[in-house]
Amino acid sequence: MTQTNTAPLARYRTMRRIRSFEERVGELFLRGASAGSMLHLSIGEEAVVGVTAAMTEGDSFTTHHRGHGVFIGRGADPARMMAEIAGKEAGYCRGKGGSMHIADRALGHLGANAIVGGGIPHIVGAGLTYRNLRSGQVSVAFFGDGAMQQGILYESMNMAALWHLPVLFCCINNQYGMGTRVDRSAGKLAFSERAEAFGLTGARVDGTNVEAVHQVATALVAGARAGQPGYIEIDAYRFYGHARMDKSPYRDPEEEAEGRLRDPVVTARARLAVAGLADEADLARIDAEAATEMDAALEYAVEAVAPPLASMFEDVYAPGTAQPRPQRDRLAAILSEGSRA
Amino acid sequence: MTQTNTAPLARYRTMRRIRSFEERVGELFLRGASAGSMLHLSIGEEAVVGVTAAMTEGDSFTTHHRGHGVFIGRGADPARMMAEIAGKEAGYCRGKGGSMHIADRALGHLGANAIVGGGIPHIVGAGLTYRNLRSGQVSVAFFGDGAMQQGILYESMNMAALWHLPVLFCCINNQYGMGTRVDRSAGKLAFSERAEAFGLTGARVDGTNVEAVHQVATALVAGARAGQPGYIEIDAYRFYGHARMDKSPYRDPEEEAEGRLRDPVVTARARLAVAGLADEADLARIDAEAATEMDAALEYAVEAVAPPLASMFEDVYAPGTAQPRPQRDRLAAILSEGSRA
Amino acid sequence: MSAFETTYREAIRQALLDAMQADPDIILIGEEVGLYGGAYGVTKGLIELYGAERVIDAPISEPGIVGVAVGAAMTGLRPVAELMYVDFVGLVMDQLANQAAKSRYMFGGQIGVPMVLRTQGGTGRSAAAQHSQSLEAWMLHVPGLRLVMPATVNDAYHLLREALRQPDPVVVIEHKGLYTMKGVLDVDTPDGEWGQPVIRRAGTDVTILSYSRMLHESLAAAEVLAGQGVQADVIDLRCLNPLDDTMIFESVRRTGRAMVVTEAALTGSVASEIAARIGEACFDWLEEPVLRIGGEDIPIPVSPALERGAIPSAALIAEAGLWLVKREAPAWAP
Amino acid sequence: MSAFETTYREAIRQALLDAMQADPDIILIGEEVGLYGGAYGVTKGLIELYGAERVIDAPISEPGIVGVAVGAAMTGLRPVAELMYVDFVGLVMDQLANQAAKSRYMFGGQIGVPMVLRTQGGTGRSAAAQHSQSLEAWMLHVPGLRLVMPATVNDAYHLLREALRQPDPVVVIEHKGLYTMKGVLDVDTPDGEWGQPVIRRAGTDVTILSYSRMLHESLAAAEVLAGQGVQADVIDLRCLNPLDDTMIFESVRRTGRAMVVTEAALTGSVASEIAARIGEACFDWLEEPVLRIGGEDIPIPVSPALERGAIPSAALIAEAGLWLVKREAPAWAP
Ligand SMILES: Cc1ncc(C[n+]2csc(CCOP(=O)(O)OP(=O)(O)O)c2C)c(N)n1
Ligand SMILES: Cc1ncc(C[n+]2csc(CCOP(=O)(O)OP(=O)(O)O)c2C)c(N)n1
Ligand SMILES: [Mg+2]
Ligand SMILES: [Mg+2]
Repeated sequence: MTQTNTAPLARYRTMRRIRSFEERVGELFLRGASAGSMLHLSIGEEAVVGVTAAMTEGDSFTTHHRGHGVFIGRGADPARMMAEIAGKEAGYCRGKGGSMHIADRALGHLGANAIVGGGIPHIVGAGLTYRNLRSGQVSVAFFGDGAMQQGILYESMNMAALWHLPVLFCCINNQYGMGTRVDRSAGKLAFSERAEAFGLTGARVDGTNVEAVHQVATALVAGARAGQPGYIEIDAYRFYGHARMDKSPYRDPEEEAEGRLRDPVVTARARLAVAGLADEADLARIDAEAATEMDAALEYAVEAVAPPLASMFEDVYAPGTAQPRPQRDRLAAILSEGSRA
Repeated sequence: MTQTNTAPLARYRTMRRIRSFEERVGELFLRGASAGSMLHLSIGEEAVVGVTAAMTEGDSFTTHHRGHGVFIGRGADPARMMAEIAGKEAGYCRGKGGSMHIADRALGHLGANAIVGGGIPHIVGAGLTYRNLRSGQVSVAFFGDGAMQQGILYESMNMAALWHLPVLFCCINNQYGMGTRVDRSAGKLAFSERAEAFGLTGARVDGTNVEAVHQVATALVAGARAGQPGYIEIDAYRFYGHARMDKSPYRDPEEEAEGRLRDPVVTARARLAVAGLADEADLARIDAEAATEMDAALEYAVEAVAPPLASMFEDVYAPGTAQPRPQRDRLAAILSEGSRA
Repeated sequence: MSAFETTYREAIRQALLDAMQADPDIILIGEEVGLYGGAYGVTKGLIELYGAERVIDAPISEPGIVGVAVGAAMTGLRPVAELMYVDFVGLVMDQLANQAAKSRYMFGGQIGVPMVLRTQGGTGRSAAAQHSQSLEAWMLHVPGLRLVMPATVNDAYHLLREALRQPDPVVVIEHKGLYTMKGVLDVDTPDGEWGQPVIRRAGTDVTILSYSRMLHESLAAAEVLAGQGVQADVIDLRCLNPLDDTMIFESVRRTGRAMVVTEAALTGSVASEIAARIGEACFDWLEEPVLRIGGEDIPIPVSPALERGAIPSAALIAEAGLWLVKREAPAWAP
Repeated sequence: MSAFETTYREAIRQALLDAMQADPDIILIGEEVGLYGGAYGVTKGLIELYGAERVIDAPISEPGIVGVAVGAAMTGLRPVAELMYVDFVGLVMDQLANQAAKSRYMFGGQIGVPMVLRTQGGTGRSAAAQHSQSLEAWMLHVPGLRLVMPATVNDAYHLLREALRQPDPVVVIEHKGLYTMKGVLDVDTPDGEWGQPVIRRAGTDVTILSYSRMLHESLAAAEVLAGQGVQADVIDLRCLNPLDDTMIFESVRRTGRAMVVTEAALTGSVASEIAARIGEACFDWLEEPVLRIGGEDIPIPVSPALERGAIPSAALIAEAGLWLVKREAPAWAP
């Protein structure tokens, strides 16, 4: 339940934790401990917490490849996340998925997806489940502006509207899909018009204002729960490169500098102080706690052990059903004198 | 060039020819001479002639599976069409494509398609060619209301708008996709809003009024030629079943009877008479000529010979390049004493 | 009473009926599965029985439909998504191979996708290049997916029932040419074990391996061969992914000769996989090369005569078999 | 001067440059091919040279992009569509297999689709299950398509140049692990004939057949084998569809032993097709079974150690080769 006094502070804390987490992911990479370099930081997009906070227990979601922030917003354990990003056995997915494929059934995370748009229809399917079971749950898809040009999004929107499903489409518009600014990828930028044309309730919100996002999201989630699916677009800016190796040479430095001024964490912090909901000491403590928590997550991930080699054959199919046959077993069966005699 | 006096009559003639052609396709099937039963008649959709007449020589197009009428509108030879539908060597595609895959490079027909939505992006590609070559041509995609729920349509619309391509999207909304009425497949029915949201100029026109269709199409084709892609929807009714075997048991007979009153051919005929552009004798002559022409096309197709068996290996790859190896040749090479000695 | 004669189509319908009756979480979703009753009539009447919430007529949005099924499966339903023609699988391979098949793995075992994708393929109706294909090889090559292709009325029922009990995604490919085929359905007794081939005819001279409609061409060929004194062991592969090859190897080691028959374009087909496995595991037992017989490496032409010519017939299988076993060359041999 | 050392990445870029210079109808279309210069830097600088009408940054709309390329190819351009990862091919298989590959056939030879689809695949970057696959087998199984996979710097150039002269659609799959590999590019002299394999190392005891990055593992294995007195004939398959098997058969008939190596999940792979063909055509010459060595039948895990373990290594190939040729079992043998 949203409490006018403490909730904004809680949201700030979550945003700060996301920011700190992402900074540690960068460090993990620099220390050579990440599984690969396909690490997409959500710095600048922390106002998504306005949406995650509008969801309740039992609601589910999918994310795109830049989904760390969303997951933390829904209650993720940063240590297990970081361990997954490091490809370790202790990670959320036993080191099989990594940054782009984190999931957690318990928290309703139906999966981050490395196919742009790939996870979007899954929430429509979840919505179908909730409708059929009359469970009152909502499912939310988080994706980027790039996914606005994937056809499957419109198929998903249409089905959601046609069947009045309890779902919300959340576009985190950070202005870029890799090196392509959104005006170079879309014929028309008023994306919420698209959503409306497909029968959704559409809205676009300033991504520096987590409370505004939260207000709109709360209404849309309620609408979705009542069978009117919605679309919310968070107008943000991608602070850094697309992935860890990208220095965004295709961006105008001036634009970039300006974009980074649109900082949802800094803005929220200032607003809390102005509104008298927290003083500098409170905020500094929150910041420090986040830093400590994420330092620990980083160390946990670095220390954690790699998955055993044989685990690669597990989880292809459910336990107790036919399992993949390791190549060496096959080769041995062919080549060992025994079977060829 | 449209001439106010003779053009409407010419359009009527084309519509009547389409109607007669489709009736003969039905006969071809009943005589057991069609290649299969996947025959989709465009009866009730003849006002599409308003669009085909707005195109000029050199313009290209693709159609869906219900494209006979469109092709006749663009000048097809009905005999070669009918022969193709019968799977004969003399057909447009040497008996390889059939009703759902008719094409004619000479007339700009880039292909009928049996994948709902499959041919739509091809006109965007054609538009890219015309833009790059500054050729002044336009390309038009014809498809049904069913394709409005295929994601590739929106990807295509977006690219067309983004790159200002000379293309037109023409939705022949006959209210049904197989047994599904359009209100059971779309969350919102004002499809031209979708097109507009993607940056196209959109319009919906009464499908019993070929002249109205022609007027709107002429403006949209001109706009497209100037770099503003368009969308036109023809509001029609599918008179008969989805394909030849379908008796539409899922349709309300009353609705069907009413729908068939919305007859574009009958309406056009009456309007011509009322406007004094033709008298009953003229119109009867046109009707009779169409009947005679299509009778001849039917007989031509029935008489035509089947393609030679060996032709199945041709046209997989271009002549002069590596060709598929017939199975018997391979088996013979393996099994004949010679090569195993 | 539990065994009766019916058609392949009705057997599938019965399986859906029985499964939906037993498990309220099963839903059907696909184009025309409801009011229309399915493009080939398989789901006729189900919407009247189970309502529009469980029998869902979907828009023409194949990628979306499969994606919706994935999400529904992840959250507790057991969807049967229908793809009207396997030819459209090119639209959904991402949702099938990257999403449905890999979720359990990527997510470290947390999230399974217990869904079934029903579809049908094959030639026989002059439906041309985009409505006549046999594309099972694409799905054979996807770890995490299961793939079954029933050839008999009884299997049409039981493989689907079993698919609906699996914790992982199963693709069921029916054959459009088999829907009207009659046979005995025994709802209590499957033709064989889930995941295993079945020997449909016992023989000692050559093993013929096939599945789906080609099983029947193979059985017809076996009759012809029997007339010439050649007894063929005819094996129905049924469950293609994962592929259990034990029974295959046993048979070939007995007969010393093998032919693998598929309706699909031969290159890169299921037949190639089977032949390669036999070549590895039965090398010392083989008297002759493992012969593959498949569709020509061409798109399917619409013209009926060409269409028939593009795929294997009982006659061709028998000719090749005689040549293989008795060194009797057919008329078309060089 | 026409031969110089460069990288695989630069060779591809050079091919695009030279081809675009020679043929104004060639356009590039794909995600990030312009300003960004390609996800792997292959198209860097081309938009500056040829402008945004010929180097087209496309929205993230893979099915649409390939469809646009098909239409452009039908009407006179020669598009090079880029799919950033072959893993996304599941989104475009309809446009590729049902449209690009079948148009010439369905339309009776009237309309060809002279387009190239460039993409890259393979493991090596801990990019996980949706960015590490080797999916060439799907395209092997599509009549009407051509498929090439360069393993060397010179082939990276020449196969692409030749693909851009073909009247039919060609898929070119590069390997992400090879972009930084150095080698000699001779722009006047291809490694071999278009459509044919190339013998990369001559030997007499065993034929090792592979392609793309696995060629290099195979060559490394051949070195190890040579140290043990086993001389391997190493063949680079290069052009997989259509597959010309003449040279393959010649080699295996000489050596009497064959191993086919692929990085892809083994079941249903290109290796299975090659093994099946050898089994048919070289039966009387084979001393030992045709051995397939491939990726495990699992999705690719993100963890680096697991990822490496999921695909063949030079060590494994050499071990299998020694076992095959000299009956020397490796340490892991039972
Ligand atoms: C289907 C697909 N196409 C392309 C890619 C490569 N890719 C990964 S992220 C990305 C940009 C996505 O942009 P956006 O959706 O705006 O998300 P952002 O990265 O900005 O958060 C691209 C093109 C992919 N992973 N999947
Ligand atoms: C991708 C794909 N999905 C489904 C089908 C099966 N199918 C053929 S026509 C049709 C209905 C199409 O409806 P619409 O687009 O309105 O065209 P109409 O038949 O009404 O002219 C369907 C579902 C198909 N051919 N292709
Ligand atoms: Mg973005
Ligand atoms: Mg329709």
